[in-house]
Amino acid sequence: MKLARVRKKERIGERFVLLELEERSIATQAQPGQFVMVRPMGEVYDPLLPRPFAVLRTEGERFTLLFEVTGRGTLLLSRLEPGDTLQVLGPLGRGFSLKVSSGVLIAGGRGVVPLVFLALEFTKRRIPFSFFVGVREKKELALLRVLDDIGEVFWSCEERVSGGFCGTVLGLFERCLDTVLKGDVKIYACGPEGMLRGLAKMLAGKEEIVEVSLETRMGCGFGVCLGCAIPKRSGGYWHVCSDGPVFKLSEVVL
Amino acid sequence: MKLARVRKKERIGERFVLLELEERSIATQAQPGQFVMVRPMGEVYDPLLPRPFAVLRTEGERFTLLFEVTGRGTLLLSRLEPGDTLQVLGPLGRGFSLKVSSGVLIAGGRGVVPLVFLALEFTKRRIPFSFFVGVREKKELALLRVLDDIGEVFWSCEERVSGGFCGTVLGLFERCLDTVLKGDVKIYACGPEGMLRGLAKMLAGKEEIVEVSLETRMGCGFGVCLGCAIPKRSGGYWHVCSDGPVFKLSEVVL
Amino acid sequence: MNLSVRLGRLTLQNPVVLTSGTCGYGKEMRPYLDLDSLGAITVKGLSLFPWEGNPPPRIWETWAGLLNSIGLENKGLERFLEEDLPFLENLATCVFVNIWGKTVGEYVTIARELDKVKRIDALELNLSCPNVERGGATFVSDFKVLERLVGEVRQATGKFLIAKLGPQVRDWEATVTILEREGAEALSVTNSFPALAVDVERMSFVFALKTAGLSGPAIKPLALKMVYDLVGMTDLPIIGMGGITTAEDALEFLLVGAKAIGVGTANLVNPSSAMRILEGIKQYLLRKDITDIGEVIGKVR
Amino acid sequence: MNLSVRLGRLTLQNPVVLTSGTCGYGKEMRPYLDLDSLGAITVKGLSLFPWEGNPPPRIWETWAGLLNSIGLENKGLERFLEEDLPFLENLATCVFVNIWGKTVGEYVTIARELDKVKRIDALELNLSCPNVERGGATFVSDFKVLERLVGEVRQATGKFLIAKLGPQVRDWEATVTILEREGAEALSVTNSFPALAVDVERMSFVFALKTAGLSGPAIKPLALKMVYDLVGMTDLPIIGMGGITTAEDALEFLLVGAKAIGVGTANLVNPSSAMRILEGIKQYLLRKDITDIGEVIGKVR
Ligand SMILES: Cc1cc2nc3c(=O)[nH]c(=O)nc-3n(C[C@H](O)[C@H](O)[C@H](O)COP(=O)(O)OP(=O)(O)OC[C@H]3O[C@@H](n4cnc5c(N)ncnc54)[C@H](O)[C@@H]3O)c2cc1C
Ligand SMILES: Cc1cc2nc3c(=O)[nH]c(=O)nc-3n(C[C@H](O)[C@H](O)[C@H](O)COP(=O)(O)OP(=O)(O)OC[C@H]3O[C@@H](n4cnc5c(N)ncnc54)[C@H](O)[C@@H]3O)c2cc1C
Ligand SMILES: Cc1cc2nc3c(=O)[nH]c(=O)nc-3n(C[C@H](O)[C@H](O)[C@H](O)COP(=O)(O)O)c2cc1C
Ligand SMILES: Cc1cc2nc3c(=O)[nH]c(=O)nc-3n(C[C@H](O)[C@H](O)[C@H](O)COP(=O)(O)O)c2cc1C
Ligand code: FES
Ligand code: FES
Repeated sequence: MKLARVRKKERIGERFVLLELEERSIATQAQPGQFVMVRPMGEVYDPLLPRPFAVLRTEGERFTLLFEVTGRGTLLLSRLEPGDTLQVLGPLGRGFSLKVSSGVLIAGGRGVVPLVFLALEFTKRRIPFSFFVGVREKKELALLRVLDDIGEVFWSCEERVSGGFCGTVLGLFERCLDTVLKGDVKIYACGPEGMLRGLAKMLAGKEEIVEVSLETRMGCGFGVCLGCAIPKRSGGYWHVCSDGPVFKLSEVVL
Repeated sequence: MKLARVRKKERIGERFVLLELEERSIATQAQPGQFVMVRPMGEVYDPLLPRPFAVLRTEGERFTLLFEVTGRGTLLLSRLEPGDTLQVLGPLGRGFSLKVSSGVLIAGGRGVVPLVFLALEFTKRRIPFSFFVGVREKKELALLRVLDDIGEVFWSCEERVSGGFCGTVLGLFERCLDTVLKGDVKIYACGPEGMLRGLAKMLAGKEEIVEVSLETRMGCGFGVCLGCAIPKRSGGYWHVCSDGPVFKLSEVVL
Repeated sequence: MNLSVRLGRLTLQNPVVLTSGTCGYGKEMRPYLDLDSLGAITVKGLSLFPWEGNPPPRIWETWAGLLNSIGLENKGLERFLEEDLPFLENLATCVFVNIWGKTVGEYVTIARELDKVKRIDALELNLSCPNVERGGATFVSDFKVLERLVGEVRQATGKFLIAKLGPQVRDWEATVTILEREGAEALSVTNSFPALAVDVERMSFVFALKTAGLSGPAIKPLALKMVYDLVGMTDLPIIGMGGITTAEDALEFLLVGAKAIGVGTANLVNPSSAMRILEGIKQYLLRKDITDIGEVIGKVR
Repeated sequence: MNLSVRLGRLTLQNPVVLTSGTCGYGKEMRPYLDLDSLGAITVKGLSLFPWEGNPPPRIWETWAGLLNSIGLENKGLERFLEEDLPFLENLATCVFVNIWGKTVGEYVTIARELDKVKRIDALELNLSCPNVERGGATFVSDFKVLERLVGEVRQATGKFLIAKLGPQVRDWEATVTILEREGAEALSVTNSFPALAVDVERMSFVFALKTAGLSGPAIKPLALKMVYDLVGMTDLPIIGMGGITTAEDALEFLLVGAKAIGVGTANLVNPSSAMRILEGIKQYLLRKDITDIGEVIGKVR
């Protein structure tokens, strides 16, 4: 593992933390959709395993993570302050395919992370895209802040709020289906299982042009433990850390 | 356990760290020679057990610890910064007896900690005392800093340095034996086993007037696990956390 | 919300029990938690005569675990009755006394003596200690001896009788059959695991007796399996223990069928652990909208 | 400084071995450590035919431990020879192949096939997996079967033969006697410990098969005792493993008599663990002014 130093820390809403980390090789090599494995402390073996996190963006020798505090590992990470160091491994996994003439990005909650990186890459490459983001609760709207430097974003919230669409991101997306699904377009999605299943239903038949980034529990993150299995359409299992985390919808069973 | 907040942190030399902690009940109740049990993090169970540390001094709602980084627990503690909180239990154990008309304090290395507290108490009570401190290496001389607000201190170092006695603290003490051992005097000592054994030899016959503060591995620190046993002179075992850590030399086998 | 659990003829106000050797004789815990709020307290293993225990070092920390070689030190029956019973008399919670002996005879005698003490709600037999008449093999490792031990203790006392087992048990089915037949009314599982530590710097074993007992968070997944397997073998109520550190740990044991749970090493890590665990169990029941803890017990089989 | 150790007729350049299932087929580790600097690498458990393994979830974290229910997924002999052997051919360190089968016949056939592969230095028999001809009991739990299995594999290959054991062994003395007689040349101890986890929020077992294998730092003091006891029972060289995470852990196993040590879960925690451990062992020898690692092995008995 490599040592990365925390350069910036930001709390986003109540449940999210953004960490800007300095580690050259990851910052310069990471592609949209790839992830890193992170351990808060070297000499401590509880929690034991590193935790997987997608890369939000890179800049020079720095890369940024955005995570939700959901358990002990993320709790410890949320306590790190600028100047602290942590152990990182990566970049890991297979990212999103970038060979398209236009893209549709659909994110649910923290699923926004890898898609922000993708959107920034598309902007660089002048590939047009539309970005849909959905959150459950008002307070998660804080997440939208990381989308500031990304052109227009359509967002939804399941709680009633002004400015955005009230409902799920799929509900929002459905309304624009025909307008966005034209020509050589790819759809990129990341979010809770329920949302991805709904999307799969909605896009039945189009599985070839849909890429989803998936989460599973991971052991190693680099392909040795076979702990991150998910069922293949064709039978048998994929390993999310090495075959993914990005898959064509046609390859997986959600 | 109670939560204490780190108010001040100071590195003393290469191996020592001083933490000023805010926790009212301990600060107001601790007596010289008593100790506290400390855990750096609540939700993490490696390292598992709290670590025992003597109290260096108290002031208002704050008390101070001074520890040597010797392993994983103290390493984690050494990473705490002002504002961080930790778990503390105490004050624990039986401290030094304060009913004397004069005292001689003999400290080796980190053994200085409980004796500093004692010296400050003696000063308050206008009980005259002489303070002998010995360190092995030059770099440990940084420890003398915590003795600044204590009148005169005789110190020794096993490496050659200017200003102090070159040799062990016992060598230094021996030279002053007759001058200091007069009238109703008690001798208080804390330091490495070797030093305490040497002292015991030197003061054979005087065991009744010598109090030593001892270290053992501890489980609970408050008398339930019976893990901190040391042999009694009379056979059987003392429990350092509840019967000590301060014992009359006449009570223990070193 | 009903938190009380029934262990055969004995009812605990809630399933949280302090395990033997990790809560002294009760007194020592008083500053840190309200003993009366717990289901029961099990006092340090008691023998007929005072016992010195093992030479230091007696404890050693391992990864998320604790090795102990206390060697059953205790003050013996007489001083217990004199110095500690009075405090226990005034408790409003159940009092279990963990007992052991070097011979079957010693078990029987101390059981008979404690039978006279009204305040004591149950006797817990530590069956994982060495039998001097059998060259130090544990009492569970010889079925004939086990049978005699439990049978004769049963004759000697009318108290609720708990048998405490550990990894030394080789044939669980057979052992449980004997315990049921000889009149044990509940099982405490598990005692600590025989383990080893070497002091690399000193190039020697850490403990004078070489092996010591492993306890604490590290052993939880092993203890949980032992309890799960055992629940499938017997109708005797089981007090599940081994590494329980959080409310979630405790709930795992209850869900697989333990009727009560023991908090041990966690008391050393933080003396108010047991109350935090009880609090966490209540929170869980509220969150899950469950009104009777009975609905949790054995729900996952 | 001499770091090489002899396991019978096989010599390792140093005692650090990567254990099966935690280092893939070698390739995957290349970015993180120099395989050629280690004593040996043991590839993922291989079977005659491809095997899917268990449904997710396959791993779960416990206190300083890892529960796994991978279910021996592997690509099977044919693809291994085609896809992975070429990389292994170019390694300068020893290559162990861990093999398993659903029947004695499968063990024998894969052993015979691998016997033809010059590059492979040793075969490690995973004896802790279910025997379908015996209703899924592990191969170690039936002496007759064990005898046949090892004996026939011995006939099928001239390779250095390692038997890998775990806590499923009930009678170590008897098991070791059989293994010695049937021609095993070394023992790997220990495999992971059968354990259990419950998902408290979902109120269900974490794993489809309920139980899973516990590994990682948590089990070290238990594994160390197993190895210590075993060293006293046999002259077969032992590769000690179970929770080894630091150089100190590794040295504990060597000091009680293990000839080599296996690094498993630590590879997942940090893929360069094995090199850090090897480095730490060197530091220790320097500090202690020991020129031959042989002086450390078995020094604490
Ligand atoms: C490829 C990938 C990318 C991810 N990217 C992000 C991200 O950008 N931002 C973010 O907030 N989260 C992300 N996650 C989820 C994140 O890894 C988990 O939330 C985190 O591991 C939880 O750890 P914990 O210790 O706080 O929770 P615990 O529940 O205490 O963790 C216990 C164990 O479960 C595992 N675990 C728990 N939940 C998950 C989960 N949903 N996915 C994988 N492992 C889990 C942990 O790794 C650990 O091994 C990603 C997961 C994967 C697989
Ligand atoms: C009553 C008492 C007062 C103490 N006061 C001080 C003090 O003021 N300043 C200071 O620097 N140190 C003090 N010590 C020693 C201090 O507790 C140990 O240095 C510390 O616990 C080491 O923990 P570690 O995790 O860094 O070392 P590790 O070796 O990693 O600790 C592993 C285990 O060994 C125990 N342990 C290791 N060394 C000792 C030791 N010498 N004494 C007791 N337990 C030990 C630890 O508590 C832990 O359980 C005191 C000890 C006792 C018993
Ligand atoms: C320091 C210590 C002392 C113990 N003493 C006893 C004892 O006297 N009698 C007994 O039956 N069990 C004793 N035990 C075992 C515990 O009661 C408990 O069964 C075991 O530690 C597993 O639970 P835990 O992991 O929660 O500690 C002791 C455990 C520890 C750590
Ligand atoms: C994810 C994983 C997969 C494993 N796969 C195998 C295997 O295929 N064959 C085998 O004999 N042991 C297997 N093991 C057991 C390890 O090789 C090792 O014996 C055990 O984990 C104890 O060592 P450790 O605590 O250092 O991991 C596996 C362990 C883990 C964690
Ligand atoms: S996480 Fe280990 S193989 Fe994917
Ligand atoms: S440390 Fe537990 S009794 Fe002293």
